[in-house]
Amino acid sequence: MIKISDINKIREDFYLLKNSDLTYLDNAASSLKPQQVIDALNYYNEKLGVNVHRGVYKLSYEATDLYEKARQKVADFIHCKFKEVVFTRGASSALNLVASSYGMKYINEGDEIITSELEHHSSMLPWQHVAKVKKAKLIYVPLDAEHRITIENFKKVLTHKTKVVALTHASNVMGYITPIKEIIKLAHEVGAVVSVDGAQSVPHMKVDVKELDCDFISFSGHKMCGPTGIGVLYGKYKLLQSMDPVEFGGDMIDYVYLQDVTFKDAPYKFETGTPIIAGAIGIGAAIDYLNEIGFDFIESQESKLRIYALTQLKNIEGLQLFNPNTDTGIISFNIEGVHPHDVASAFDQENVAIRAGHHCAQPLMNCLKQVATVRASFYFYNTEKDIDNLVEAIKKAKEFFDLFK
Amino acid sequence: MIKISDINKIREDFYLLKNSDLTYLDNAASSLKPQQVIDALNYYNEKLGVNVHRGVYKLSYEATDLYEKARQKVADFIHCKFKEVVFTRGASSALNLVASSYGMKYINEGDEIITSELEHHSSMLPWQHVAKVKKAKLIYVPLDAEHRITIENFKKVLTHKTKVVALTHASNVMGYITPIKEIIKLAHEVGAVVSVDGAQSVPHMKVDVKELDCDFISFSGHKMCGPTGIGVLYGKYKLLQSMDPVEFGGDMIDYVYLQDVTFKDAPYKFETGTPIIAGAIGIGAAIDYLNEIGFDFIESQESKLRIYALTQLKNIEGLQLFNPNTDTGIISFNIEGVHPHDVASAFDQENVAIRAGHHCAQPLMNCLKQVATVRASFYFYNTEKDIDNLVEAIKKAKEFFDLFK
Amino acid sequence: MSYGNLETLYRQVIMDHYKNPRNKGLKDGDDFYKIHLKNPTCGDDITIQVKIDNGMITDVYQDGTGCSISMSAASVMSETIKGKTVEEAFKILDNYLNMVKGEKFDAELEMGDAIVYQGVAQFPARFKCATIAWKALAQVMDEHNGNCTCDHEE
Amino acid sequence: MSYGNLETLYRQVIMDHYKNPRNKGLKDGDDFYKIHLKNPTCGDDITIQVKIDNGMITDVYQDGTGCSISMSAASVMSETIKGKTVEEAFKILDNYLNMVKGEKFDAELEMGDAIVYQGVAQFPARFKCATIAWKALAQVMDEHNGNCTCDHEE
Ligand SMILES: Cc1ncc(COP(=O)(O)O)c(C=O)c1O
Ligand SMILES: Cc1ncc(COP(=O)(O)O)c(C=O)c1O
Repeated sequence: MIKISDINKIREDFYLLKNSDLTYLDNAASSLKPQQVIDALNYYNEKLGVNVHRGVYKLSYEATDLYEKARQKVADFIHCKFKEVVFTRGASSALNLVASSYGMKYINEGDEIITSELEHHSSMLPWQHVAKVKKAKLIYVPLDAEHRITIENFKKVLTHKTKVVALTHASNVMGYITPIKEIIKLAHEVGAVVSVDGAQSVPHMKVDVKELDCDFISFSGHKMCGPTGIGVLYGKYKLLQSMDPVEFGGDMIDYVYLQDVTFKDAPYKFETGTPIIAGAIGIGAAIDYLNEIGFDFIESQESKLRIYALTQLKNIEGLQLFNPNTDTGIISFNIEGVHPHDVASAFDQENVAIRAGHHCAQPLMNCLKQVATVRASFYFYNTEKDIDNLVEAIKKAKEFFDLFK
Repeated sequence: MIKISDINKIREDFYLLKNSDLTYLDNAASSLKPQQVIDALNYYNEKLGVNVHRGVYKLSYEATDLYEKARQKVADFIHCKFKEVVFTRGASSALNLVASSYGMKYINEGDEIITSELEHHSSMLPWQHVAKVKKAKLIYVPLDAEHRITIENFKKVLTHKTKVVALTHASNVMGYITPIKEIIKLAHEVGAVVSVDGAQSVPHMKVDVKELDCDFISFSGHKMCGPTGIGVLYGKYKLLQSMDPVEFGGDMIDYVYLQDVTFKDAPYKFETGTPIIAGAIGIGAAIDYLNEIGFDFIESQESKLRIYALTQLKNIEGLQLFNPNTDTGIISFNIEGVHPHDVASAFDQENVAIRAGHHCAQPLMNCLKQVATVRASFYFYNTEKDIDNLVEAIKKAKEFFDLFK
Repeated sequence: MSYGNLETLYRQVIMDHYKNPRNKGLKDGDDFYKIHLKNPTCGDDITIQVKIDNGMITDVYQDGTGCSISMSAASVMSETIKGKTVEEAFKILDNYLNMVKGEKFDAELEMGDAIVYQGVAQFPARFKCATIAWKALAQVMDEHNGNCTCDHEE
Repeated sequence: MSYGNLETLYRQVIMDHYKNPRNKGLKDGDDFYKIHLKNPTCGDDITIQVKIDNGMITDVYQDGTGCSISMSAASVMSETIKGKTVEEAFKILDNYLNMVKGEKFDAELEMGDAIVYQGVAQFPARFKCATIAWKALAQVMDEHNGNCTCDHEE
């Protein structure tokens, strides 16, 4: 068991945390990658480097074994079956797969699809497209005064026409946790399937797909200590089996005839061509790493930092805090009269890395009446010192831009 | 300029070639990765590790710069414009993008699509799907007696109904080079667009897309010294601009409204979500590496090995050689009376890594009247010693299985 | 000449079964359970037919194409389990799978020629070849026992 | 307190133009070239209007929303190029782009307040902000010169 006092040992695993004075608070965009993950990638790239699945020689067998063991690690991590794990290029790709395969097959004219203005573009746009093509209705859960998805408001839009519910588990701008378990229960009562965007939840909390009973969940490696270019789609096996592949070619077929073809079972029918071998091994190593840290530590560290940060930020005059009741390590704000882009440059001078922009959530920016916000986001390797640096950077930026008032 | 005598220096760049007695002859499946590429991956993963495009801080800017410089490297490598390079998960994904975006938009009932039985499944199956959905005709160029695509036979199937020609540049089983430049010229005369499968050509010879005048070409990083999980679709810019995206979400949009959206220009509209950052940097480093080796060296080394190998293989009794006139470093054969899978296990005992199977080319297996073949495939780092080891392994396997006759 | 590990895999018994397969060829009649399995990657394609009377496997036939390991294993399997009860066959099956995986297995358990597949443990890439016929048997027996096999784990 | 590099980027002149933009607000009339450019990522959105008489830029207006660098640059650009010939404006434009990229540029060339954007070279992430108005100008002048801009390189 990792103890809070071990934080410095944890930081040793990350090159930049060990060797620079970077205050890294852009974790909702990408997390840093620990040495353990880099070692796993190097092992494959250096000592194996070969293709999988069809090689009879030892190296290829070992690569295949590592690739498929990574799938098992993912399955154990989110508590599903081996064959319910589809490797994709990332969360966006996974979310799109649900829409283009399940959605395009099962959504018909007049059907209703529920999403929200809190979504990342990658969660809602695939369904906007399905709705357009299929002449279905895309319906937005009204957000409450805080811009949260609530069960009450969800009930207002759920009807017997609802076929799909596509909602985020944790908002990448507001840091809110959606009451997704209850929503799933309600959706199932009307026979709708639920596609959960887990990009911001899976890295930060224990997500048990069987307990949630979600139909699909999508997430990315690069936000959970893994590499870029790999993500996961979990789907209930019966649903995956009922769906058609969207890419065709090598590795996903049984028999190919000149004018016809039969496909492998899921998950393989969705993994066309040479797989993302290093990426899968990398996300497997990231899961090993997170398991070693443990979600007890991760959650308590992030909640400690959240409280510490909010207490201070609330007291800074001229700071617009958009989510004072955030549930996670994501905090969105603006400095009055200063454009977020200018804030970001000022922070960069202090080596405080945050993100300024619309965070792929333009509809939410409209709700907040902002063109962009500054977002600071923590992970388990951040410390109170990082928060202090953030607060210092805010104060200094305010002071600096005040000079020109 | 690299000289042939430098081969041992080249082999030092590859961990397995330097540190083991592996005879690696499965390059058509995946090439090994040199230290230079691994270093580039490690640089990003260790020293940066952050997301691109929307970060104002230095690290993110550097990552963005490396990512986009990799695109420029690809553009220079195949001689096209920066914005004509779309990064994909691999060649299969790129080939599918042409079919699902261009094909689904422009193919109509009764149109004809030309492909061949020499194709990799990833080249022909996407079009089989388009043909089915759009009620178009999928037409196969008759192969000649050697199982080659010839201009003469291509002319027999080209009509004014031909809208798309999807052909491989180099066969991954027979090693034949398609006379693609002439085919493209003929196809353009009837107004058809040509999607070239460059997975086996781009790693091995100088491919100049402007000189070929192809409309699309697809290839993978992992077959050209780069990492898995990255590939390239080149498309003429006008065609790319005319096509619709197939995945929707972050990073590929301009403006998002609740019921509508506008997209970025190509290539970005095809790169949804967090890009394959490490993968792109990796393929960029692979291109630097190949440029340093130079295609003069690569082509002369492979042709030397081909001649050396064929001379010996032709003289082994009981060896069925399927492509004695191969144009590249790909040789397909079987040992009479021994199943390819058994051959592969025997070779593996001698540390000779080859591939046994249908090589994702079942239609061609039917043409060859084989369920599977053994395939040996070379790259520039192979040596005559590797060929000797292959020949030895063949002889030994024959001898061994003869014991049971 | 030394062929190394190859000799532990390709035993005379195996190659005999490959050249002279037992119980080869399918029979007519719907009193058989019949399962068809395939591994398109390498072209393995196997059908097995099993008759079960009163919990006793009374008849087995097999047919297909593939490499020496998969074809011989089908032949060996057919001989080994004929005359066994379903329960006994499950025991042999489990023991066989453990053996070829290289895990702990009961070397005392009577399993006929199947014991010579021990060498497969050193050729993990051939595990699928050595087990495809046995996996077909598992499906037959699951079906007989009334367990759904439609959602069978790999 | 030291603000380090920040002071080389945010010069008083720049912030003046940000707070008090020159030539702000669009005019009616179709004797203007008009270009609208945007960077949705950060919300920058700029329209410029340019009147060109006999190869001379006689009038410039600009409007939009964005950060201090992009907004001030639009204002500075409008002042700098008014009264210049298209040829002169192209020279200034090229010089400006070289300067903010951190490449060699002609420090002697008269370019008004635009010279204070030198600090951008140390903030490559802000290059787009500093150039969006100038890129709009480039498109206007290309159009005026009869060069197609529909396929304009980034
Ligand atoms: C909530 C949410 N959903 C989806 C995504 C898309 O993930 P990716 O960019 O890795 O595809 C992100 C991250 O960018 C996100 O924060
Ligand atoms: C000719 C050919 N086309 C396409 C592919 C598909 O490439 P990938 O598996 O990297 O997607 C391959 C390799 O497998 C190939 O050899």
